[in-house]
Amino acid sequence: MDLFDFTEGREGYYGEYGGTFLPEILHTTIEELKTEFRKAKDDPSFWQEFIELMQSYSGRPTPVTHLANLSKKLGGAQIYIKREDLNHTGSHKINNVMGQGLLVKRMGKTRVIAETGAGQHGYATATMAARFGFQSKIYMGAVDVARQRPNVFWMENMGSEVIAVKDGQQTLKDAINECLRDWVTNMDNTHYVLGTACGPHPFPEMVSWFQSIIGKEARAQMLERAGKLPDRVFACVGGGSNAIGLFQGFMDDNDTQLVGCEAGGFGPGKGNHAARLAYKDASVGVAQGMKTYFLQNDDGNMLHTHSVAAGLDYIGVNPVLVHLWEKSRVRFEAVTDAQVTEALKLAMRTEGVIPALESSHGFAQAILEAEQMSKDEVVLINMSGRGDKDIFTIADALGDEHWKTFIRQKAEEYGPE
Amino acid sequence: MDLFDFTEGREGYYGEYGGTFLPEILHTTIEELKTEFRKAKDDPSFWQEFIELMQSYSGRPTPVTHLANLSKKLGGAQIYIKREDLNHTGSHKINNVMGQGLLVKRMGKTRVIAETGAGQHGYATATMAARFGFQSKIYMGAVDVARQRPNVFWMENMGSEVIAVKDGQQTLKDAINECLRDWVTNMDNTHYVLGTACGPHPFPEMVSWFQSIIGKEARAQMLERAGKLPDRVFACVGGGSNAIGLFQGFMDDNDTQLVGCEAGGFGPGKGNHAARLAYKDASVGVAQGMKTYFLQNDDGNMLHTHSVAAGLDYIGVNPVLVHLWEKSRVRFEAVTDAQVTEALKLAMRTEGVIPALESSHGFAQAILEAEQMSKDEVVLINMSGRGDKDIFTIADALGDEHWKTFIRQKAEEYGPE
Amino acid sequence: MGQSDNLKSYLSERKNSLAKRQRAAMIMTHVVCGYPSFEDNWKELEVMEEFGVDLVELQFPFSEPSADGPLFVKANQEAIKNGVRVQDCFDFMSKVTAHFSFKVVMMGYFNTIFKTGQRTFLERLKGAGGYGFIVPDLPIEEAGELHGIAKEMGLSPVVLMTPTNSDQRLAELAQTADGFVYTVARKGVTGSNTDMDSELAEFIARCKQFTDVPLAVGFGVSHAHDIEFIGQHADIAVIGTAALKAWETGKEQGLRDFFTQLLH
Amino acid sequence: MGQSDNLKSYLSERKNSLAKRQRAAMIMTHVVCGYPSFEDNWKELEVMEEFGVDLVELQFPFSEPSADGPLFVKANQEAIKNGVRVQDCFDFMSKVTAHFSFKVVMMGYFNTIFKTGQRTFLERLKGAGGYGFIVPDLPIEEAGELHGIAKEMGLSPVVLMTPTNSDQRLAELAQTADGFVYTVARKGVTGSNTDMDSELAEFIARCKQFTDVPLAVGFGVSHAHDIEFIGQHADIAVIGTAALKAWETGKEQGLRDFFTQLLH
Ligand SMILES: Cc1ncc(COP(=O)(O)O)c(C=O)c1O
Ligand SMILES: Cc1ncc(COP(=O)(O)O)c(C=O)c1O
Repeated sequence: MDLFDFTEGREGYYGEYGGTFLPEILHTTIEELKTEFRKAKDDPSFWQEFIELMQSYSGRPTPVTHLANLSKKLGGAQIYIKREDLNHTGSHKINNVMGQGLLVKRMGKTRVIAETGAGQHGYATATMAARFGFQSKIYMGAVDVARQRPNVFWMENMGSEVIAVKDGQQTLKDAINECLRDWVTNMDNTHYVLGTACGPHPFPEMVSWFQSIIGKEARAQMLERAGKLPDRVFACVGGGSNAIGLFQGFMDDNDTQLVGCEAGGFGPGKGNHAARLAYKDASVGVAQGMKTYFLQNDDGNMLHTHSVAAGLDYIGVNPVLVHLWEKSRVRFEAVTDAQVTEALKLAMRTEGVIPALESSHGFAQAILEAEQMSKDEVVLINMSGRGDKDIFTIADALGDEHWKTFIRQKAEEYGPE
Repeated sequence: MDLFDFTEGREGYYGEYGGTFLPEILHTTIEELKTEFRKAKDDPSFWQEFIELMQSYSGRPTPVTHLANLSKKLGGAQIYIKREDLNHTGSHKINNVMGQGLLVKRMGKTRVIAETGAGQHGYATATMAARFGFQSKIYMGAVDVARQRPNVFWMENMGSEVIAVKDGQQTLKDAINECLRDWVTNMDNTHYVLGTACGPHPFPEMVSWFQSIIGKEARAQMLERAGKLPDRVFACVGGGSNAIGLFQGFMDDNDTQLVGCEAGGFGPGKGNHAARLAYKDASVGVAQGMKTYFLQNDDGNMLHTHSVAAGLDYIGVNPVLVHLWEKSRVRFEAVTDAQVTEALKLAMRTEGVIPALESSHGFAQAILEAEQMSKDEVVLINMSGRGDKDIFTIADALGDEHWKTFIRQKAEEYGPE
Repeated sequence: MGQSDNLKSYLSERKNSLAKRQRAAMIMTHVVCGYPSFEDNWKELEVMEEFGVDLVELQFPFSEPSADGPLFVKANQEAIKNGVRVQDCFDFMSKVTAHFSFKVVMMGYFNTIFKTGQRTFLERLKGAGGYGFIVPDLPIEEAGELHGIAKEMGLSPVVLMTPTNSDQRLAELAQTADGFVYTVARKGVTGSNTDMDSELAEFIARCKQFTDVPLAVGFGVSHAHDIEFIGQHADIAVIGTAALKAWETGKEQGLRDFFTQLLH
Repeated sequence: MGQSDNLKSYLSERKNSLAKRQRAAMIMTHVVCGYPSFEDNWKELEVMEEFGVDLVELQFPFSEPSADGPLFVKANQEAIKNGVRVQDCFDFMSKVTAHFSFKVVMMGYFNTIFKTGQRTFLERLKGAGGYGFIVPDLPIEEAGELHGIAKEMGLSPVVLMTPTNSDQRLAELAQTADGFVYTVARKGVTGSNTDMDSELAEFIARCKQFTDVPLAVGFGVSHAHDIEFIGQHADIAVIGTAALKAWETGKEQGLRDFFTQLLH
C-alpha cells in the first residue's frame, strides 16, 4: 500500500485528512518545496545520499535489541526495541532533520527555522544547521524554554538562536505559529524544518518519507533477529513521525498489528491529556496547516493539553495516521503518566535502557499487551529517543530527593543573580 | 606487534611497567580471572559473542565521521572522528564493561563492583549489571558524587547502589581503593569491573582487548572513507583505555603517528594538571595494583590532580602506553582546560557534535596539529564520549549565565529541604 | 447606511464618493471581537464611524492566530481568555451592522468556520449583516466548498494577493476574487511597517493586470502619506495594528488623534 | 631489651617465655606513624611496653592505603596531612627501637619503599633498628628484589597467608616466609570483627602444614578470648584497630583499660 499515491485522491490528502492550509504568501514557497521534494523522492541518488549521511554522521542503521529479561519477567511475548535512541542527538528526530537539510541545500536556501517542544527537534535542527552551515533560529514556547533549559543550552552552543515564544500556552503549538510567522516573512532564504509528520502538505509526506528509514531497517532486522515479523508494533504518537516512520515498514504485513500510543496524561477528560484518537475528547479541525483531529472546544479553539512527555504534549496529530486509524490499520491506545513512569523504571532496571518519556509510552502499552500474549509471539517497540537528556523532567516525575538536594546545592554554589 | 605476547618477558609486564600488585588474599581471584580471560581470549566464539552483543545492544560499529567544515576552517589536514559517543550510554566505556560482563557470566559470579570518576564507567557498569541481572555497587568519590549527580541518578535508577567514598581526595583513586577493599571481602561472588586499562594484570590487557574493537573498526573505516590510513591518530588519555583501544588498530602502521592527549589542566606544575607523561611532574611508582608513572611526591604519596574533565583527572596511566611512549611509538601531549573548552566550542559550532570534555582533549591537540599539516594528510580523533551528559560541568566551564538562572529557578521551585 | 446588498456595489458607490468626501482612498479598519471588551469595540467603532470609515473587519478570535503579528495575537488570546465565543461575535456583528453605516466583513481563521460548519457559519454571517469574509489561512484550493456556499448567499470571499505570487497564480486568485482583493503589501505578519515605495506600486499594478475588483492594501498602514500612496495606486487602505495601538494608548481620544493625523 | 638480632630468634625467645609471663600468645600491636601525632604514638608505645607487648608494627603512612579499613585509612591520611614524611618515620623508629624492649617491624605499602629505592629503604630500616617489614600490596612474585636485599641484610620479609590460598600457594608462600607469617583471619580489610571459630582454626592448621615459622593472626582481635584462641592455635595475636579505637576514645587510660581486659 502506497500511502502517498495521490492519483486516486487529492494531493496531500489521506482520506479526508491533510491538505495545505497556509497563507497565500507561502503558496510559491510551498509549491517550490513540493517540487523539490518530488524531484528528490524520484531520484534514487538522493535517498542514497541520505542513507550515507545517516550512516556516517548519525550511526545508522540503529540496531534492534531483544529485551530477553523483560520478556521473561512478563512471561508473554518476546519484546524487541528499535534503537532510535542511539542516533546522534539521541532521537529519531535527526532522521527527518538531516533529510530536510539535504533538501535545503538543494533549494539553495541558507537559513532554517524550527519549532520545538521537548527540545529534541530543536536540538536536532541546531545540530543539522551547524553541520550544514545554515543560519538557524529555533522557536520554543517560553514554558518549554524554562523546563527544557539543557536542550536550549546545547542549541545555543551549536550556534542557533533560541526564541522563547510568549504567546498562547507558550508551548509547542505556539512555537509552530511563530515559525509560520517567521516563514511568511523570510521565505526567500528560509526553510521551515517542521519536526513531525504534521503541518501542511508536503510535510506529513516528507517527514514520513525520511522517517521510513526506521521501518525499512526494522523489518529486515526483525526477520533476521527474531526470525519472524512482529505480531504487534508499538510507537508513541506525538505529532506522529516516529510512529509513521516505523509503521511504514510493516504497512503491507497485514498480520502485524500497528499500535499508536498516545499521552493519556492524567486520564480521559478535556485538558487532562494529549490523546487525540484513543480518548474521545478530540474532533476534526483545521489548524497549523492541516486538517486532522485536534483537541479543541466547540468554537474550534484549542484546549490545554497535558503529558509528562513534552514531546507528546500536542493538540493535533499526523493526518496519515488518522486515515489509517479510520481504516482500522492502526489501533490507538493511551497510557497515563503514572503507567509511563512505571514502564520507564522497569526498562531501566531490567534491561539497562533509558527510554525517553515519549518512548516510554510505547513501552507502557507494549508491556500491558505483551503480558497477555503467548511466548512465541513477538512485539517491537520504537525506542524513539533516550531519556538521559530529560533528567530534569524524569527526576521530577520520579520525585527524586537526592536530585533536588543537588540542584539546591548547585544554586547555592552559583549564588544570587 | 603483539603488545600482549609475554613469551619474551614477564606476564603482565610492558617493558618495566604493569605487573600485579595486589594483596595476597586476591591471589586466587586474580589467577582465576587470568585463566578465564585467557580462555576467552583464545576462544574465537567469545569475541564473536562480544561483537554481536555490542552490535545489538550498543549500536556498534560506530561510524567515523569526516569533519569537512572544521578541516576547511583550519585549512590543514582532513579531520575524521571515531564516534564512540554514539554507543549506548554515550561513551567507549561500554565496550569494556559489556566484555567484562560476559566474562563474569562465564565465571558464574553474580555481583559486580566498579569505581567511577566522571561517572561514565559507573553508568556503563550499572547498565551492564541491569542487563546481565547482576547485583552491583558503584564506588565514587564523594566529591565526584556531588559534581556528577546526573550519572548517579541514572546508576541508582538502573538498580545500582552508589557509595560516596569519603576518603582521601574523595575522587577516582579513592574509589579504586574502596573497590579493592570491597573485593578483598567479597571476591567469592564478586567481580571488580575495572574501568580503564590500568590496575593489576590482567586488567590492562583485558580492557585493552575489549577496547581494541574501536581500532579494528576504525582502521577499516578510514581506508574506506578517507581512502588511506590516518597520518596521525589522537586520543585523550585518562587511564588510557580509549587511547589504547584505538591505537591498537594502527600499531603496525608505522607511518601513522599515535598521539596521547593528557589533561594539562591549568598548565605544568605539580597539582595543576593530570599529565603523567607530557609534563615532567610524574615518576614511576607502584600503586593501585600496577607499576607505572604516577603524579606523586618524593615519598611516593600521590599528588592532587586537576582537570576540567573528571574522566582524565587521575594520578596513574596505562602501563602499556608508558611502554609505547618509551619506545617512541606513542607521543604524549597535554592541552590545558582553556584550550579544551575552545576546541569543544569549535566542534559544536562547526560540526554539530558535542565531544565529552575528555574527548575534547583529543580534539584540542588535533586542531593544533591539523592546522600545520597539509591538505592531503588525514588525522583521526577518538570521540570517546558525548558531552551532553556533562552539561553541569560544561555549563560551568563555559560560564553560562542562562544555565545558572535556570538552576536557581529550579532550586526555588523545589523549595527548601 | 449604504443601500447596496453586496460588497461590490457598496464599494463602487463608496469609491465614487471619495472625491466628494475629500478622501484619497477608502478605509477599512479592524477590530478584534471582545478585545479589550465588546464595550471598547463599540467605542472604537463609534470613532471609526465618525471618521467615515468604509469597511470594518471584525476578527473572530482564534487560539492559533498564526498569520497575525504580536498585537493581534495578544488580542485574540485575551478575547478568548475573556470568554468570547463565536456566538458572541455574531451577536455583536448584528448590533454593529444594525447601527453603523460602514459595512462589515468577518475576518478569522478557517477552523472557526469549519468547526461551526461552513454553511451554518455563513448563514449566521449573513444573518448578522456581514458582507463577506477574509480567512488568511484558507488557500483557494481548499476553499471550494466555502466559496460555493458564499456565492449562493451573495457573500464575498475576499482573497489575498501577495508579492510572492506568480502571474499565473495571480490569475487563478483573480478568478475567485469577489468584493475586493486584499493585497498584502509585504511579506510578514500584521503589524510591522511597510515601505510604501515603487516596489509596492509595481506589485499593485501587477495585481491590477488580473482583476478589476477594488484592491485593498494591508499591513502596516499608519500615516497620511500611506493613504495618499494607496489612493494613487489602489482603492482601500487597511488600518489594522496602528489603530489598535492608538486605542490602547489613548482610548477614544487616542484613536481620534490617530485618525485625525491619518485622514487630515 | 631482647638480645636477638633477628626476628626468628627473638620470637622463639619470646615464645619460650610465654608461660612464665602467663600469656596465652605473643602480642603484636600497630601504630600509624604520626597519627594522631608522634607524641601520641610515643605514649601509646609506653602503654604497650607496660603490658609487655612483643612486637610493634610501625605503619608508614601512604596516600592510597587500599588494604586498610576506615580507621587506619583515616589515620594514614591525617598523618600525611600533618606533614609526616618517610624520613620522620625512620627517625621515630630509631628512637623507639633505642628506647623500648619490644621489636619493631615496618608496615606499609610498596610504593613508599619503591619510591625511596628498595635498597636505600631497607638500609634505613636496618639503621633505625627495624627487624622486618610487612607490605600487604606486594605479592611474592613481585617481591624478588626486595626480599633478596632483605636476606642480605638479615631483615625479615613477613608474608601473608590467607584463607583463599590453595595448598600449593601456601607452600610457595612458606618458601619465602621469614620471621613470622601473618595469617589473615578472614577476608576483608583491617578493622572488622573476626569470628574465632573452627573455620579459623582449620585455616591456621592448614598454614602450619607448610611452615614452622610463628604464625600471627590478624584482623579484628579485640577480646581476651581471642587471645586464648590464638594461643591455642597459633603464636602471635595482632592487635590493630581495637587499640587505636581505645586510644582515640580514652588516650592512655583508654588504652590501659583495653589491654587490661585483653590480657587480664
Ligand atoms: C524521543 C521522542 N519521541 C517521540 C516524540 C514525538 O514526536 P513524533 O510523534 O513526531 O515521533 C518526540 C518529540 O519531541 C521525541 O522527542
Ligand atoms: C568520555 C570519556 N573519555 C575518556 C575517558 C578517559 O578514560 P580512558 O583514558 O580510560 O579512555 C573517560 C573516563 O571517564 C570518559 O568518560
